[in-house]
Amino acid sequence: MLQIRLHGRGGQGAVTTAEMLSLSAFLEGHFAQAFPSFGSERTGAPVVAYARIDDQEVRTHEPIQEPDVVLVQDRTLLSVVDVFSGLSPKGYAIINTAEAPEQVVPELCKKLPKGHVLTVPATDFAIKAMKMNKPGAPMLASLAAATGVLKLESVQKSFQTRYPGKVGDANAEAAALSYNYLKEQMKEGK
Amino acid sequence: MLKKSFAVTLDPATSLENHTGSWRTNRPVNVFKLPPCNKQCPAGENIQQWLYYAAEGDYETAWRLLTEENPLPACMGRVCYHTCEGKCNRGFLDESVGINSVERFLGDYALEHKLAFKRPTRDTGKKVLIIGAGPAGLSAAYHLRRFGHTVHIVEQAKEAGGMMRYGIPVYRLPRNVLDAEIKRITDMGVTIETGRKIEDIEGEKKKGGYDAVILGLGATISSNVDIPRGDTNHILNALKVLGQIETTGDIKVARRVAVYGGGNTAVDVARSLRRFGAEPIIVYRRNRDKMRASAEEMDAALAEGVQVKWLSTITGAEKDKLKIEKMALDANGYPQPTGEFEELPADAVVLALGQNVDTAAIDKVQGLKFEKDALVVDETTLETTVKGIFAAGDCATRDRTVTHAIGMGKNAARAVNAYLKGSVYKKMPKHEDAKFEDMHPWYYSDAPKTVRPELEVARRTSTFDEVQHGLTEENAIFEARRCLSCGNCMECDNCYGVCPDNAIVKLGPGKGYEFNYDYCKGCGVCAQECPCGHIKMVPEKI
Amino acid sequence: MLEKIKFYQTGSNTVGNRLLNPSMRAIQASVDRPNGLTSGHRACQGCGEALGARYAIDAAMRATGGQIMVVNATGCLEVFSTPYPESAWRLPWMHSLFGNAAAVGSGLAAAAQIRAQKAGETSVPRVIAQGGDGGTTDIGMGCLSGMFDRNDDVLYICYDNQAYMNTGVQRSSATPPSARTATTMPIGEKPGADWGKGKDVPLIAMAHGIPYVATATVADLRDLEAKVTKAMSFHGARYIQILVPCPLGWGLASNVTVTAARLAIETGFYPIFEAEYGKVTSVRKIRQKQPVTNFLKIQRRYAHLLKKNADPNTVARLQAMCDQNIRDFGLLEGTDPVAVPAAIQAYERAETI
Amino acid sequence: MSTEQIEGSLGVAKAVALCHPGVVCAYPISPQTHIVENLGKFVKGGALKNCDYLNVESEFAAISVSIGSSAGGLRTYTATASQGLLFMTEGIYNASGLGLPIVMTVASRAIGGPINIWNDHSDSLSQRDSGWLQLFCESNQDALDTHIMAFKIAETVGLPVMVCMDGFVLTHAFERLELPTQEQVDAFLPEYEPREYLTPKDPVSLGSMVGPEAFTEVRFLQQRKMAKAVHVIESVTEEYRKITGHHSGGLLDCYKCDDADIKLIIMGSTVGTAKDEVDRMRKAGIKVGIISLKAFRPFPYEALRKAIGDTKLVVCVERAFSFGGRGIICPEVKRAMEGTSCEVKTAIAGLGGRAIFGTTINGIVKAALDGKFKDEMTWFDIDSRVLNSYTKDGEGVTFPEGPLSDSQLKASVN
Repeated sequence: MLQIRLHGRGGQGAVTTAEMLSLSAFLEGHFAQAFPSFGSERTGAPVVAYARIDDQEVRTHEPIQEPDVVLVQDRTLLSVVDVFSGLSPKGYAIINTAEAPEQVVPELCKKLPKGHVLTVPATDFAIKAMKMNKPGAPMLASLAAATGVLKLESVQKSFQTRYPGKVGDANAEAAALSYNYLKEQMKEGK
Repeated sequence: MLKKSFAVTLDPATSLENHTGSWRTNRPVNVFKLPPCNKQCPAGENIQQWLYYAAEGDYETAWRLLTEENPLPACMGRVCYHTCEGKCNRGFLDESVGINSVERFLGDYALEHKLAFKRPTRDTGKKVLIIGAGPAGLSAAYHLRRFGHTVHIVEQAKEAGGMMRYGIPVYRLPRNVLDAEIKRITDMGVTIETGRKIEDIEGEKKKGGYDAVILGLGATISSNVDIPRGDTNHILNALKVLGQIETTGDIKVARRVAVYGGGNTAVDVARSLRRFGAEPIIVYRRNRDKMRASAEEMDAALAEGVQVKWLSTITGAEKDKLKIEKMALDANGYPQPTGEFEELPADAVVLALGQNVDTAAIDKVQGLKFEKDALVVDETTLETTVKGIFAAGDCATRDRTVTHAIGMGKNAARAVNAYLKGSVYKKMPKHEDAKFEDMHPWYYSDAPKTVRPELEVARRTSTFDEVQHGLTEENAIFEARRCLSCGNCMECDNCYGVCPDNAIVKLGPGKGYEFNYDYCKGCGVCAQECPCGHIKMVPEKI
Repeated sequence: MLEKIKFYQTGSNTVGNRLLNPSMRAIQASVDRPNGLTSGHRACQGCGEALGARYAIDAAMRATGGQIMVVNATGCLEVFSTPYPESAWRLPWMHSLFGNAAAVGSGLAAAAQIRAQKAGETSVPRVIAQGGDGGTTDIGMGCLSGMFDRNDDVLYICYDNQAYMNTGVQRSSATPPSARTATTMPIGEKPGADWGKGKDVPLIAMAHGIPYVATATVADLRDLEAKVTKAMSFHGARYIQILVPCPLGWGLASNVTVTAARLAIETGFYPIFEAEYGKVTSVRKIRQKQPVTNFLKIQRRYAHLLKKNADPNTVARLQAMCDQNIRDFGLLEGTDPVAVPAAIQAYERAETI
Repeated sequence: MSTEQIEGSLGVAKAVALCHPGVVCAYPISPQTHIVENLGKFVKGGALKNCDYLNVESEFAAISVSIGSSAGGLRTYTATASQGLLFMTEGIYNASGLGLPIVMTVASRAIGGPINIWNDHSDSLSQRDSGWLQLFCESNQDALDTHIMAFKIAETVGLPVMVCMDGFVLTHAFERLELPTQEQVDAFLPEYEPREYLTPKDPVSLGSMVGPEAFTEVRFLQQRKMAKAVHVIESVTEEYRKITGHHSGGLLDCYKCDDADIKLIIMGSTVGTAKDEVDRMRKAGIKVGIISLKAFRPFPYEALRKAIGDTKLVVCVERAFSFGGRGIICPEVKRAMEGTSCEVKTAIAGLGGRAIFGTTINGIVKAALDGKFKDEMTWFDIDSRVLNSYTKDGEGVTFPEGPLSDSQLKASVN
């Protein structure tokens, strides 16, 4: 079972990202689960969402304390929330930023295996493709690129299923930008 | 079918099992009260009841109910002084109901539609002699005939009608109306023999084989008073004047005529003379308040130009003037001489000071008591002091109006009927009075203003001037609908509607209502909201 | 509203009036009237509510050919009409709670509509929700307002007897000032119900802009029936408030229920009017104007106002309240209502603060 | 049968829509909102035909409208939670008293104050005596299926049903759900034929006042319906499982109970979390089983007694309790086990949204096996630091690190 924790701010679609994550996994024939940390937070406040992917029925409903992957949709959270709490020593962290991981989370880079801390300018891709700060699709695409647990096509299809038409296509485009960016980065071995 | 859950779901109208009548400590009952008009009517007419049908436009039924009591509605609708209207409870609301005008309308309606009285279904074989074909005699004859008796009237005058013909001016009672209503009585089989004066009452009874006699002699002799006078001044009596007008259709007395008296006859004379161009002035000892004449008649007379000299007695008469003494009313309302005198220009005087009974025939009957200008009669049976001889009308009362005479005639007929059957006539006990306080006047609509003035005119024309038309049907029905139905049901459905327990059963048109004591809780809303005061709450017996 | 009737002895003031053509007589005059609320119910002697309910329901049944279903709030009417094992109703009727009749009515109306729709029936039974003033103006206000808001096809009838009679005469927001109730006793410096309090629910209903609002009393049957009939000609939320005097609560002799209601009209104490889409469209004029004391003096709930040592100002204040109604609603012949009548005691509120 | 990855609320909404309710009526309260929002969308968009969706002004109105429409002969659905359920309370009791087969989702949530929007069972269990059937769901698939079964159970028994699903934890979770086809549902759930309803065609008076002369009998008959409901739940579940192949519903469900030394009795979404933990504990040699209690009302005394069998230790993991009393499930279980030597305890956990982790379950089981459940009721996952921050300064009372037993609580006030 793969457990993913998403951190974001209200209004950025973290919960939707988790949902799309589970949908992408579902489309690939996995069992998946996504749920928000249920709060009464309003726009702008830090929010957390969870997702699980497994090859059998996901029965547990506990919040994820020891994630395999942490997705940070907004780097400004790094100084406010202990986003990497409980992160598996073999886990992954993907942060939405244009800066290099070593510059953003040097400590973490030391803890995790090489290449497990990634940064991606997801917001830039989102704004480029959608004119909106909804970094969910590029973030999931980067997860796909980084871990291979999902295919880019599944991520794209999940958004296109949920938002048929222009919005879905724009998300798919942003996802592709992010996916290709990260693949490129990984090729370069950065 | 629904699967109803126990107790929570109930079938409709199951409450009918619950007889809430057991809650009652007072029960409503229908009371039948005597309306003031009926109570007042000297002819005993059931006015309210015939108005009820007239209000519905069922004139024939109304007329038939009316003529249960009074066979001369067209005449009465013209000449009755309708004291009933003075007692009408509607007077407390706005103005009393124009009963008389509706009566006239019904009478005229019957004439126009040639409605006839029903002949008796069987003859009793009993014979009754009636002396006098005035209103009392005609009324008695009619009622006796209805009972199936054979009736013969002997009248001394040339024609039947009595005072209706020889005392009441034609402008108040056209003779064709009178003739028609008399004919309707004779059509029932009553025979009238005119122009014969009976001198020997008992002999006539024996000779004719009559089982009973009713005296309807009237009061045919004008009262006289001694006025010192010069040779040339005319002093006439009222009956003579009116009689001459009736028989010749004309009279010439003088230009300036003083009519002396304060009764209806004085007014009739004055108004009649006015119609022949005279300038009559009524001289009366007392004032308007004390005047016996009908106020409406008096109003009409004044409107027509008749003058009045109040509080005056004539103490002397000369060729062209009268000597008048002024009077003053004492504490009891009686006129007292003041010693002040004045002169009144007048060419003639007509005495209208009342009438007396012609006692010539009466005096000959052994034991027939006559006191204070009237035959002594039993109050209920109107039987005189001689067995088998009854009396009605002016000869047996001081209350000398046509209406009264008609009522007495009816009573005498009933008493005679009882007498012929070997029993004694008893009057039915009367219902309690229908008082205005017992009613709920809010419910009665106001008469629309647009119709009202029309009605006023109509009401006046009905009693005043024959030259004018009577009530139109519209006005008659309107007037009838003004009746409050005091003390008796008019089927307004109020009780049926306002009962919170649906405990009143409506029986259908003409049948009224019934209390369903199974459910009536005795709240009394029906009694409170009955416009007529027809429902009374009485304590339940414990 | 009513056809102008020529002079017919009692005109349309009585229930039947045999002189009128049957079609012009009240529904209550008919021998085959529905009697929706029938005999054997356990209302007090002279109950105004029992009377008002039968009047209104019968009129609605007549208007719809019997296609009426009723939801009843808790209260006297409910208690006295359906104690197990006997129901006094002849039509489909239900009782749920005290404060929810309007909402249950909404649900029932929706059910009737959908059932008819599914069955392909064109005739849809109509719904009346009804309750006393407590169940309407107080505890039921939320549901009532919600039903108005949604413009659900429900006629709500409030039988207003101006206090909680079922529980023993406590004050409601429909209790008039100075009236004695068990919770506003005629003692102390300000005896009876407070001034400057209370709700004018007909005006509140009008403010919802619903198709039809009317007031009526048991003293003018023809007016009441015409209003119910008219209400049934509209679809959407409708509100009729009927003054139903309560012998127990008002301290009336059991026989003067209708008379008391009549005096409430004739004094201007209870303005009778109708409104469509928030605007007053007609007013029942006073026939014979009377001073408010004539209304007060037959009720023990006001006895303290007419005692020897009573403050005469209170009666004057009540008279002023009536006069205000008369002016605002144009209750006298030849006068017109103002555009927005003031809510009951609006002026008093300014003074009592 | 279609399989979708959707939010639990949407799954329930789709399940309800498959049942073709005539009226859906609700008032917004978290975490129930997504269900009715979706139903509103189905009605407005025409996907759900012959259905009226009413936006009402309160939960009190929502239950009242539901009472009206159910009494009017329509299949009726509503949903609420927490304060909303309490605001409905008067109508809740009324609906069952009138025997109206309304189906209502309770997206279980704590009751304030202090106001708390998160999941526990204090709202639904507050309605324990309301005369409604109360069915708890352990997963969204269970919730979806239970709603469909609920209509059939309600209409067969003539009582309303509360389908209790944990707020947020289930309602807001996206999971793989299998939806039966319309044909399957139609075969399972026929067109609604009301037992009694208001119609001018057969006028009745519904909701009479019943006095002392018959009230006990009315109640007895209502209790009899509950007794019948035990059988109906079983038979309806069996039928539904046969048609869909889903393993949902039932009075209760056992997980690895056969050889268990200790059994946990759990209601709701915690069951799934506990199952994973049980698997882990089993690997460690601890023989623990789970009884997922699905029907709380009617309470399946016999089925439970059978499910517990001769196990000597039972812990009820309870997400609500009775103030001044103890657990709410525990005494019922004790009744079921009366006359046996089975020990039944309560572990209080997961109040007001405090998450129940696998570790929580693990701790409960170990504490039980270690004989640490001295009292009937023990507070698990309680944070002594938070308590002490209040009681230490004020009263000089400090609590040791949790769990805290009932006797510790009592001792602290002596």
